[in-house]
Amino acid sequence: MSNGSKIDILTRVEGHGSVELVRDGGRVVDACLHLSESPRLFEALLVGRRFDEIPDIACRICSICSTVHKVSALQAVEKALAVNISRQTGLLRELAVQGGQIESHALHIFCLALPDYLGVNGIQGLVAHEPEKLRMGLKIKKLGNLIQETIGGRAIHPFNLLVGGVGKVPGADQLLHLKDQLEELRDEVTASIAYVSGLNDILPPLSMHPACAVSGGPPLFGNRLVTSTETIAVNSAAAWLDEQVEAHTYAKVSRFGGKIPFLVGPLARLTLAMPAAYAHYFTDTSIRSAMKARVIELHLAVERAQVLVDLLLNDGLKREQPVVAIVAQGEGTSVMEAPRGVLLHSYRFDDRGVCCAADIITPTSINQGAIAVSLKELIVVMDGAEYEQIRTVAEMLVRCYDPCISCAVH
Amino acid sequence: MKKMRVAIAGLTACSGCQLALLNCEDELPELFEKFAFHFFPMACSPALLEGEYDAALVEGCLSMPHEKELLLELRKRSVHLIALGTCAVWGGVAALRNGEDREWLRQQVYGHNPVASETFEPLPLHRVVKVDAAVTGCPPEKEELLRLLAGLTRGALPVGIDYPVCTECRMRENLCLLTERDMFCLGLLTLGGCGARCPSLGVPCEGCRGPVPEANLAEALEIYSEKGFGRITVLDRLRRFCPEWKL
Amino acid sequence: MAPQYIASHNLAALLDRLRRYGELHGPVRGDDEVVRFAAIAPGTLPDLSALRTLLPPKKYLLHPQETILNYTAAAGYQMPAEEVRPLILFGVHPCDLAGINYLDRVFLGDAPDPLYAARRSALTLIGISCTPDEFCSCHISPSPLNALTDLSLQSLADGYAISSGSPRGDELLEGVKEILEERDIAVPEDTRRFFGQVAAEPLRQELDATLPDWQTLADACLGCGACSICCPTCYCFDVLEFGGLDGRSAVRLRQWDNCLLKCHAEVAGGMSFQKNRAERFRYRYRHKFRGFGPLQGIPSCVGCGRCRVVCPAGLDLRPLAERLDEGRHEQ
Amino acid sequence: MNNNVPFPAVVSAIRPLTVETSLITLDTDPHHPVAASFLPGQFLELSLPGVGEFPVSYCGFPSVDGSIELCIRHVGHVTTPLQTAAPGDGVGVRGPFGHGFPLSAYSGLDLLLIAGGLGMAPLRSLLLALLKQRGLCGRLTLLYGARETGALLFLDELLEMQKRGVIELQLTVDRPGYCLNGPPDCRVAMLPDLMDQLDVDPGRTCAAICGPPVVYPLLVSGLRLLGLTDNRIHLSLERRMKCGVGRCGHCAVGTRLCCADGPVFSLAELAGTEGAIV
Ligand SMILES: Cc1cc2nc3c(=O)[nH]c(=O)nc-3n(C[C@H](O)[C@H](O)[C@H](O)COP(=O)(O)OP(=O)(O)OC[C@H]3O[C@@H](n4cnc5c(N)ncnc54)[C@H](O)[C@@H]3O)c2cc1C
Ligand code: SF4
Ligand code: SF4
Ligand code: SF4
Repeated sequence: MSNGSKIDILTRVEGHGSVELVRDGGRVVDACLHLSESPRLFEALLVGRRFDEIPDIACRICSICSTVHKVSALQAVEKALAVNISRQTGLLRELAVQGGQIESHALHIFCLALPDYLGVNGIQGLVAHEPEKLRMGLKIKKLGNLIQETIGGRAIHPFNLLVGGVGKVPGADQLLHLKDQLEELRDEVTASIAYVSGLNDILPPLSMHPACAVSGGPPLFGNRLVTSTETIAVNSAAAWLDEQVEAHTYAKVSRFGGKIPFLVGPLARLTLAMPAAYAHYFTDTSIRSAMKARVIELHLAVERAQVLVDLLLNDGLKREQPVVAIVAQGEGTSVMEAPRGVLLHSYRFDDRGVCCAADIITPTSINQGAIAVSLKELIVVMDGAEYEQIRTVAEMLVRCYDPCISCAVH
Repeated sequence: MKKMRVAIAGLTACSGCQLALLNCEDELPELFEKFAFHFFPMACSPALLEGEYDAALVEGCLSMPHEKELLLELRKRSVHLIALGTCAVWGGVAALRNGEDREWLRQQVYGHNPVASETFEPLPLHRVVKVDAAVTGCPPEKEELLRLLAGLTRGALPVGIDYPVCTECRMRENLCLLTERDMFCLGLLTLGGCGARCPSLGVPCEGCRGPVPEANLAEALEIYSEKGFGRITVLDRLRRFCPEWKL
Repeated sequence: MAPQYIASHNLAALLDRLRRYGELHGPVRGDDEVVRFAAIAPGTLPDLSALRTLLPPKKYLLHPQETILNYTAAAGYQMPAEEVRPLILFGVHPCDLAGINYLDRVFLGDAPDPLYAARRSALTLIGISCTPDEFCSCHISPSPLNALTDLSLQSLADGYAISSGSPRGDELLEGVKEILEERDIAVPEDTRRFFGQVAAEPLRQELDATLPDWQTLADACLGCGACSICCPTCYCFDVLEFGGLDGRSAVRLRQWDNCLLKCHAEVAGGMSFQKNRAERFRYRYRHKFRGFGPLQGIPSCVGCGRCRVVCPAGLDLRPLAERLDEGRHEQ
Repeated sequence: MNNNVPFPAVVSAIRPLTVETSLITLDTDPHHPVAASFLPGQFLELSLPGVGEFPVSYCGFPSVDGSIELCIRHVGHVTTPLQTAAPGDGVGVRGPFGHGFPLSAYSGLDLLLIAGGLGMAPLRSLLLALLKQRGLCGRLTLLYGARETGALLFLDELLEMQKRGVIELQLTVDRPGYCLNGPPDCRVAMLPDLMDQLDVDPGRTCAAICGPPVVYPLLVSGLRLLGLTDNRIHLSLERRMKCGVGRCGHCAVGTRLCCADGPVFSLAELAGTEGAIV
């Protein structure tokens, strides 16, 4: 076999990327990750736009995470302009974000990743071999979308979430419908924890990366980053994440102390704050356990959504006009948890409320360093295995990180 | 019946149009039974461009040389090439600052490191290949995608829409946000088909479906300016989704 | 029969009794201040102060979009089995009643449209008098259209004169008689007087294409269609068919269309018989004020004023109509 | 008869006539008026399930066996998928609609038929009808023009009629095209030019025209020059149609409706109607 490398397009991930396996004779000696998404230059696009346009544009970074991008951007804008939202708006947003979490995790688990565990080639394989599991997954996914749509007006690029509030407050009947749907699917979601954690793992355990997550607010929300050793306040988060441009990737790179790649996302969130009830599912917390973390988070999200719906219903839904922002110079940063991990939006506005600087840091760009390291380790662990086998496992490994490359290269 | 061979590809975009299809949860199993998605990297492995396609659905605009190659390849192999979503049809959000120095924009993000220096000003698909049909929207409506696919199985392409968002907004008997509330609603100039999604919830149309045919920009500008929105503001807004709006 | 009287404070009781005859709808003011024909919730009163609803009652007879046929490979095309329930429209103004009369002439003509016919026969109309505002033109020119009702209410100082206009109305009156009073009342001249009158002279058929007005109107028109959507007598429709994914089923829809849209007269290949908006405006004018086919010569503008109210550009065909009608003698 | 619901019919044959035109034969209930009782110039609404419906002229003659001939140009949303229809495919038909050519008015007179392009379809129906009742009128002359020789429809049939001496035929094309064995005596000229060399007796001649709208003004002035009066000139108009029964509001010609009052009008009826002949 010739020397050289072969690039395979990554499939069943969001966005465009590839894994390059470098061969020397018959052996695979190296593996590299390429994020080949076309940059849209969002940070540059946003400059010059009025504050109320920022969330509408920024959510177009990514469809799967559009709700959380929108909410992040709203939070950053509101911070910059000192807008205080009502409790109802906060709860509604939180519910929408949980809806996004449910949709994204269900999509990943039941449509994109499950085929790896069942040895089929994608949704078409599931339709042929596991139609019932697929249908169940789709039901859960649909629920996530229903939540996002109920609050945001649309499952993708929700438009009903505005600076200072929401356009139309959903009706009690709509929330009661959500309540029923959540109740109806709760058992299935619980059952899927057992199903997913019982799936046969093909991946070897690999070294763990230091974890980082948002903390200090309701689930997925907060005002600081935490690692096992540090706490970073939101205003220093961007500096701490210290994104660097590197020649080999369109996505900027963050490393611990400039050197060590780290992990964000479901597994990082759970390792940093493991609910005791779920601890027994984790025999190891290397990246191959990410599927389990995701299904557990799916469960947590459904539970949290139920709580939120009840809170809203108990409070009684009120017609509210969005809080009017007073245009002023200002700067605001928001950190929160997207399905794939830490998401930061930061904006500066001039005295006309026009954006003069934007910074967006996304989970997959943070994770790309960890993915690259894991890939290299995998090659060592699997040394001697067939090229095809390595290829399959390498792709599966990347999928464990559920990369969202549109976000990473935005 | 023989399955139709369909390719679904994404160029410079957010994957939202593809996700809109994957969001057809109720119909998804049936879709995968009716269609052979031979090239659909987002949902199927492996992603190999092989043989011919009855249709290629392409999301996103073009901003990189490799995308041009992929698009030309898809055009060559497909009976119908369909532009999926606002980016593919009009340019979309990525084309927001078209007309400005691309290299300067790139440097705002990547500094002097020459990363992604091959990027060029985002183009809608029709600027490079012949497009047989278009489904606009950011994202498109699920219903439109399903109708498109159902039509393709019968050899039919979708019938174009020629009315603005206002038409559907009025049919839904909504309060007019522009005339009654002086809000900055772009429904007058924007292609309909979304059922006036946004104004129906009291949120002004942001123009996500691109220009309606025969848009009367001159008169609209008059009306907007009466409401306090100047020409530059209006054009800036319109260009959020379609860079080709001109005075 | 002499008009009967119902006191204002008995209105709620009247509505409750009417509910026994069908679903009761009337003008209702929404949270957003828009007045629409909608179900009158028990215990509430309709908004009788509003001069016009946003959409006219035609929405009940021709839905903005509706399925007219279902197709299955096994059964072919079939009309949808729509269950039409009795509907009572309360508080309909004379212009809207005349509008329904026009639609009746179009859809209940030689070969009645089955959907329309079914809904129409389930519809009970309860009219109410009103006072025109500056947008109305019902009181300006005579119209051969009739403002027919089953029951009609005439506002008086502290109540309404109520009278029947049909056997169904008689039945309703009978059913509510315990809350009616026999009173000797002088009914003020009502605003219906211009309906049901034939113009003395026929209208000139031809429209001068060179009038600058067409271009002036076209230049300001945004093509949004608000005018015809909100018009009580605009009924142009488009027909769309969508196949199911299964390959064996389909639905055929009809949807309100609008002669100011680009496609309205376009034929295959892109050729259009109304190429530009000025020509389309003339088409609209011709339809509104001259009538097509069997309704040629019957102007269908009932003067409700909605098109002027809703047009974002403030366009108005009335002054043109008045000018062109003055020319009728020159024919 | 309920003309709102398409009546089932089956494609029994589909024969390509040119690259973009086919002769489609449908099979339906022989007793249904859509097949049994129509006049040349009338039309029906043809439904392709799951795609849509469109108006199309009858191209044949009423049959006793329930077959309907249609000549269809595959140009748009519904007509294009129809090109790949196969015998046995189910379709729907509604009709007959509109007013056809006034056959009785032709009694005893000479008839001049002028067809442009696809306009041959309804005129073929008229020709077949007139040939069935050969004694009805006198001379039958057909002027027929198409874009190029390859686009001339029903050429074999027409040449055959010419050979049998039942019609006088004059053909023209806009450009010669690539057809090596073009029809004999085919001119390269615009359709109205054929009228230069006509010898007709205006006092006893009626004209029936169907063609693309652009040729109508020239044809009409040509016929008037020949001395024909407006009430003896009949033309079939085309407008966008959605229902066929005078309701959808798309097909008005002046204040008349093309579907219900036409599509065949006499020029006299259209006098002064703006936009009728464009
Ligand atoms: C009285 C009459 C007779 C006709 N006879 C024939 C014939 O014999 N053979 C033939 O090939 N064509 C005929 N046509 C034209 C034919 O109806 C159009 O080519 C056809 O409607 C195109 O439909 P489409 O959906 O494929 O095209 P699209 O361009 O996609 O049209 C969309 C819709 O527009 C309407 N429409 C488009 N073009 C026309 C048109 N020219 N006339 C009326 N409505 C139109 C139809 O409702 C159609 O469904 C006739 C038209 C009329 C009015
Ligand atoms: S709210 Fe917007 S879309 Fe609706 S009618 Fe008014 S301008 Fe048009
Ligand atoms: S209303 Fe406007 S912004 Fe909203 S979905 Fe429709 S076109 Fe897009
Ligand atoms: S409402 Fe006004 S702008 Fe809209 S179509 Fe009618 S005339 Fe034109």
